[in-house]
Amino acid sequence: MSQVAWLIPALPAASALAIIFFGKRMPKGGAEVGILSLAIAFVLAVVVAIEVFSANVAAVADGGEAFLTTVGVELFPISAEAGINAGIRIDGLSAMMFLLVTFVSLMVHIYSLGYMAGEERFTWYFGLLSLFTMSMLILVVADNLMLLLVGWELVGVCSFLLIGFWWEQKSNSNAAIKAFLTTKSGDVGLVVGVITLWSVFGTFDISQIIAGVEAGAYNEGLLTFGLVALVLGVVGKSAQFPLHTWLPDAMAGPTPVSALIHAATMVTAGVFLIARLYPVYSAVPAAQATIAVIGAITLLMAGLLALVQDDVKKVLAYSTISQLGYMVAALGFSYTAGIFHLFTHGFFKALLFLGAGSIIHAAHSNNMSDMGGLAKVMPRTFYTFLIGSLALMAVPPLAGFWSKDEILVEAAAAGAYTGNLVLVLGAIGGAITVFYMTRVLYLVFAGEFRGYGHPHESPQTMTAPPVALAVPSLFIGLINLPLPAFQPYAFSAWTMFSTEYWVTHPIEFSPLIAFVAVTLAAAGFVVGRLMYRDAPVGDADPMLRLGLPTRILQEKYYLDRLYTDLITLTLVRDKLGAASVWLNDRVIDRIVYLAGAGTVGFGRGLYDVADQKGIDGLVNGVGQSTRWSGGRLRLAQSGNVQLYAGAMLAGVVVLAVVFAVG
Amino acid sequence: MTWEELAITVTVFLPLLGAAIITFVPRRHEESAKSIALIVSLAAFVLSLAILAGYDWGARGIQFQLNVSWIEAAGINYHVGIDGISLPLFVLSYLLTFLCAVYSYHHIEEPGRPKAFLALMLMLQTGMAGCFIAFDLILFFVFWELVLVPMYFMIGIWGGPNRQYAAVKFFLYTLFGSVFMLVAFLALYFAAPERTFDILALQQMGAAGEFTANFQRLAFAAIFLGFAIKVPMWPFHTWLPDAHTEAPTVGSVLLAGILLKMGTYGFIRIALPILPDAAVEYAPIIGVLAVIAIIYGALCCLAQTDLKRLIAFSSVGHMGFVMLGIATLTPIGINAAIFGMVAHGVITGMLFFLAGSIKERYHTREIAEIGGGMVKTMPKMGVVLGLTAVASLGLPGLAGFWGEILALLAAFNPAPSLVDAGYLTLFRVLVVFGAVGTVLTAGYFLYMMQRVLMGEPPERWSEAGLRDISPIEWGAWMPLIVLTVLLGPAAFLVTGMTTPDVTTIMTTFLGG
Amino acid sequence: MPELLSDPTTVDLFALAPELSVIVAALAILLVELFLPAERKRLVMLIGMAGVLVAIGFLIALAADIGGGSRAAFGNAFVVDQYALLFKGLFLGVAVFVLLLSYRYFSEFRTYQGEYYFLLLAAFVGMLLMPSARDLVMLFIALEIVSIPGFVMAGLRKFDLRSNEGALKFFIIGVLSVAVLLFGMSIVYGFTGTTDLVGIAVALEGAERAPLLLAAVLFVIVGFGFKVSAVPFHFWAPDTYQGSPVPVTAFLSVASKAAGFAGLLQVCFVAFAPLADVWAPVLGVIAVLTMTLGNLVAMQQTNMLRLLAYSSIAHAGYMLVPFGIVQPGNAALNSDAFSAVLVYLIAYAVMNMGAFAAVTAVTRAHPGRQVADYTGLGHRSPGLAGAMSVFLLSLGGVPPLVGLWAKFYIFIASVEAGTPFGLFLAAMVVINSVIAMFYYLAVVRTMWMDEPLSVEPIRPGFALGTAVGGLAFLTVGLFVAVDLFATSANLSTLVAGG
Amino acid sequence: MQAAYPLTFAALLFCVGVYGVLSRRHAVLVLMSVELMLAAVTVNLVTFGAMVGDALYTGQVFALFVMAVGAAEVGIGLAIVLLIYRNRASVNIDDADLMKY
Repeated sequence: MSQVAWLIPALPAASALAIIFFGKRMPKGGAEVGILSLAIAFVLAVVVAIEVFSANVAAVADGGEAFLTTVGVELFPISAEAGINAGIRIDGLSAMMFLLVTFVSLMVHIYSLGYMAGEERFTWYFGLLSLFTMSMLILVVADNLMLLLVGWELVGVCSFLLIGFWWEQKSNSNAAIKAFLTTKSGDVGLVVGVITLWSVFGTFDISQIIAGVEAGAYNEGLLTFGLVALVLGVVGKSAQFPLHTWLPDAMAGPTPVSALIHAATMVTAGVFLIARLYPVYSAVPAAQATIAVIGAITLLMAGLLALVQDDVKKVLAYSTISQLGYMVAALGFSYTAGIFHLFTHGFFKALLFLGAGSIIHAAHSNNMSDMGGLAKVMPRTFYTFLIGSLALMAVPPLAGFWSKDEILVEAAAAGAYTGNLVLVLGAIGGAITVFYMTRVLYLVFAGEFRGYGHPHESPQTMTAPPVALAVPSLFIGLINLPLPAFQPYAFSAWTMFSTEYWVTHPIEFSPLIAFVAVTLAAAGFVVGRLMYRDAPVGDADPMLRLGLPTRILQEKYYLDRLYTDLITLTLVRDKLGAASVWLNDRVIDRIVYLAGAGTVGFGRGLYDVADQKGIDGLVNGVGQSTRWSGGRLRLAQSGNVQLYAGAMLAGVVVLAVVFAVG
Repeated sequence: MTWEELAITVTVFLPLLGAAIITFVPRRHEESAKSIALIVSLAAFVLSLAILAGYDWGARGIQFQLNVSWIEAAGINYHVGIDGISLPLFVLSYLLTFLCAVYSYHHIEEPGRPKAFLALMLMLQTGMAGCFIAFDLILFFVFWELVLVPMYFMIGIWGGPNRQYAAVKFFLYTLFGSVFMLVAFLALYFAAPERTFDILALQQMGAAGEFTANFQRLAFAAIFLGFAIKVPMWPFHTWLPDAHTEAPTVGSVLLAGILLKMGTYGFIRIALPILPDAAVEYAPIIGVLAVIAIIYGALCCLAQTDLKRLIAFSSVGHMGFVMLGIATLTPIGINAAIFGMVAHGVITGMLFFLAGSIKERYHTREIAEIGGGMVKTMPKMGVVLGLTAVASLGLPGLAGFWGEILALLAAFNPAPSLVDAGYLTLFRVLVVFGAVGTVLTAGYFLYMMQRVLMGEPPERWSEAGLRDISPIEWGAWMPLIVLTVLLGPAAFLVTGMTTPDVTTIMTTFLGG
Repeated sequence: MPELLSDPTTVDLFALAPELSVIVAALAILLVELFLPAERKRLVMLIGMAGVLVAIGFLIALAADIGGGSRAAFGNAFVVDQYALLFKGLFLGVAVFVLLLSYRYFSEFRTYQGEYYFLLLAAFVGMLLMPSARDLVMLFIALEIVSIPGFVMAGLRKFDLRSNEGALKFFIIGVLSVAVLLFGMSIVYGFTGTTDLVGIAVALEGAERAPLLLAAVLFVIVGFGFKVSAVPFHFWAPDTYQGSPVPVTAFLSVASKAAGFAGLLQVCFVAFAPLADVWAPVLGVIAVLTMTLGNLVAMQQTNMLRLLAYSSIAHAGYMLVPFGIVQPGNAALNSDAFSAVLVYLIAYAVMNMGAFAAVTAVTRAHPGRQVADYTGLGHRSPGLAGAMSVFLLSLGGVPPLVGLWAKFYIFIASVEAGTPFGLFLAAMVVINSVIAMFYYLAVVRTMWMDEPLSVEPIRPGFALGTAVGGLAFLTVGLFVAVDLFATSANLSTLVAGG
Repeated sequence: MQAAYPLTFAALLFCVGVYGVLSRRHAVLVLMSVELMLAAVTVNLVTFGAMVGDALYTGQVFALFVMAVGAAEVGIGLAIVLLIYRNRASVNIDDADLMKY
């Protein structure tokens, strides 16, 4: 089956084309095509996953090689030796991503049926969703970095279009541009990194790069540079510190989009990239340390930011950044921990976003200060949202607990300063997570409704997908139970990239860490409940009354202002751009103009001075001297012929002298 | 004379013949000039496709060759032929001219007069195509200059309010460069052990090291000036924004689509292979200038308020990537450059078509006047503009991407001779700046899209009943739109053709 | 030196046939004109045309006859060889076009038609003699036969003060330069004891270089410098061009100048060849001054004829460049330089004649002769404006028009010289070509890009239209055959024939 | 040797002619000055003819031609001067400055 896995991205590609070109004429505006293709793709993904996972389990059992299938063709040559290939790489990681992407995408498609109903550009929306899914799947399936880069950029542009979906409002298009440019800035690193890896290994092919690393024949300095450059791309795409600022703004897009792109899939592309190249990264400790530190900073910083948000989607956005920080940090020392958290988080964060969408749909506002008491009117939304929240809070035995616990265990095992940093910050971050989710739960669902109108439960299409997502949110953590007996049949075995790695990096359980984490989480909950039991909003909100810390957090550490105002606006658009134009018009052009004008002026001058005054004057002089000697002379201004004659003879005399001497 | 020998001559001079025929159209039937131009350009395009079909892709060296003596006393030959490097540009020039002929059914700028306009356009076609098939320096020069006059008139008569200034600037700038180029050609002629203007013969002498280092330096400088002005490379670019802004739509399309490529093509065909040692010396300078152009062009774009001028400045940046590819002196770089040229021709040609149609409808090029919301007032036009803009900013999967990324890739790994000369670090730094340039490029295009496409349209436009893309426009644009999308995944259409000959031409540099 | 003593009274009527047929036509015009009624007088042009065509017929016959050799008359003073034939062909071709230009102009002018055509043909007789003249006396006579009718023709618009004035200036400068030329010739004769050009060369070879002799050589060159309007002997040209009837201006700037170059070629490349190291640099410097001044001043002109006058001064500068690179004894180089002048002369004749033909047509509607009169000509008469653009662009050197190829030969020759001075000259030609584009382009721009003054088209009429069209065709198409001119008459034939 | 005297005389004559051409305002006087220059040439030619002594008497023949042509020239010149006199009632050469620059 894995031979035809290219069908998985091909299906949404076909549906994207079908929707964009023919969607308007379809009864459901093209949505049915998208849902159908995604459903088939999901089935295919399940089939592929079963094949790959079972093969890997078998490999663990008999010590064989991890499952890997690559199918590729050369797209075009770029020199006599090298070429650009298109190929698919099917292994545990891509099978896992298939499952996640197709499932969440399918859910979001269905959910959007209700959420986007009546929307003017309904068809366009579904076309973009399919296009995005295709791009994401290309990124996942790519067997070489160039193709991965293609998918990477394509998801970026889809994200741009979806964030700016309601482009009538300037703020939305601003957010879209910000998202695209920020991630694109990170892509400088990605491009340079990919090129550097090509330079080191002479290929884009991931298998060959890994083989090259294993063979040990590489320029270590260059490789380190390349990998760190790649991290810059990851920082942009996965919204890591300090390029995370675009993600909260990206919430301007429709909420299902946030669920799909800015929670479950696209933002995990960076994490995926590191996981994809994990064997390469593990050969370069410096790069791994960089990853871990960036992830650790991000997880704490973003968690704090979530504390002061009023917009429910922004809370979730910062929470996403924070969780992405966990994943990235985890990949600093453990492959399995990182991608396991990616996997579980995808489900429950998508669930939370869909739930938030449902809430916003009902309350007609994004702000929690306009909500409250929604548990009574929309129970189904409440229970699914609650499940998602508990999973995010890492309440055992829900999904989030197992994956986050794994990260902390691995961090402790890794030790050294990076491991300890991640361990400490991760544990604190866990408490913060619980606190802000408690705040959200109380502000949204408890108490009385503070907004306008009469909120009501969302339609079936919008409640069914959360239910479907709630199931994995509850149980998916169990697939990687850290029991030695279970491990050969668990997630870690399914998705391993090599048997050797699986053997040498067993998944373990630490009761102490689990206890500390749960205790911290409980503390967070208690504090949160104490503060927000009465759903204080606005000025009453204790988190907004902390003075300077609140201010700093509300100003997002002033990073945004730095980027937007200082760099983008002041520096680039107004100053540098203007300076360039100035340079262009005033200096370079002026030089040319002056050269031209100079020639003309020189001509005029020569004409006025040399021809009319100089030659004429010379002529005058010659003429005058002859006239003097004749005794009847005056300064004659007119009298041209004789002056001509005089000039001519003067020329003759001068030349004759030259001749005679020469 | 077989078809093989005559194919190029017939294809190149057919448009000139068409131009001559058009001049004999009586003024009363001036409109029929359009059909003649359409038929002639279509016929020429079909002929160029026939050459494409008859071209042996795998082979190296020139095909469809014809070499007859022309001016014997000076050793000038009528030597024409085609190889993988020129073929894509050759065919592209015919395609664009044909599309321009189609487009002129839709709109010709004031003062109309299709007869003169189309005759000039066809003349231009002969000059452009001729440049790509000439294998004799003087023949090349003649075609090169032949382009100048029709374009001068196109800008000067059918251009915008500031047309005369732009036309003269264009003319004199280019003439200035080309005079130096001619001097260099003559110098090559005299310096060659066996006096000849034949490009292939001179290439062999160049590879054999027949020219002294000092001579190469001087000759390259002169040739560089001629080509760099045409490209245009920073800081010789200032004619371009004016010329583009003022030129009529068809003029802009051909100017951006083909004329600029004549310069870069000249580098690949003439400057590098004939003067390889000087090329190694100049490559870092070219690389630096190219990257300056990338960044600088993008920054200038950010400051533009005029849609057409913005697109014009974007050409500076895009050609910067092309020149960066050339400066690497590697087959990948040259391939990237040629791909970049074709892609830029397709995409920017399309952008200028759009700018022209927008100007025609809004009667302004000022972005602020247009005021946004084009997707609402003219949804199809808006979507096409959006697609073309993202293609231009180098989105993977569309035509603009490969040229940029491969140029960067090549610049990271420049030719061994450059590495030996100690320029590796310089080029790698250039890569980083070039990559930053892609971000800036994305920035100004998105900024443009935001201001033109998005937002609520001003009332006067939403009520003006602006006509969306007309059938003629679809006819003129569809091939370009298809190519914009197709060249992304099907890049082998270009590189498959170019790779063998690029490898041949670069062998001098490959050895170190 | 037996040929020195050859009988100066020998006459070869066949060799003289072209000149004789033109003389006969000229005399016939004078005679017939007396008997024609006023409104039919213009028909005498046809007689002139017939004479010229017959002369062309004889020329072809002569060409067939001599093959690679030559025929001589009056001892060795008059020689017909390939070189002479090429020039004669050029002159007769120019004569055809000047006649075509004159027809309408003078038939509307109404007075002195017979006299005008007589004088014109008489001047052409002098031109036909010029390239055959291989003796100082014969050169002098030929030069005067060209000049004297020119003085009269320049003043033909008797009641126009400008015409009078132009004629006077032309006359005084002309006479003065002839006097200087003669003074030089007399001294050269005194030093060498002969007036035969080859004889002079033989005598100068290895002779002591007395300062007086060198000065005399210069005097002779100056005489021709006046004719070709080289700086600083150019002052008459703009005023005279402006004042004369336009066809006469065309004649002066093309035919008369070409005759001057013919004489200069013979004097420099034959008689004074041994002293080339002395005069070549001086002529080179004069060339640079001439083209630079011509171009820079042309840029300032608002009068079309003055503009063309300065432009033709500049072109004289280009044509003098090959003289500047001549080296004594370097046969190959000298031959290249020689061919370059020939090719340029032919190209110049075609394109400049064309420009004047177009100006003649426009002058009919706008007698003011201002550049402003050409505003929007492209909208009024696209054909005429197109032809004019072709001529101007060709003068500017835009390929593939014939003007470029002419410059190309000069480039090649001066680079070929390989000396720093040669390269300097080449560079100056380059720089000047660019400068020149300014004013040529300005006119072209005015014609096409400005709003026309009136919508009334300008109709040149049949004769003039033929001239304009024919010359435009030649300007565009002649590049196919430039090679022919360069190879058909090279220096060796002149030297051998002399 | 005796040739020096006529030659010096001729040179002086020439210079006088040049001076006259440059300094006289009256057009007829200018024409006469030109004649003086041509006369100088004639003297030169005759002197050299005698000095060289060539069989063809080139110098003398040349002198005759110069005289004849000189006469023709002056005839034309006088005609032009007459023309100007008729049109503006002045024969001052420096009045003729209608066209310049």
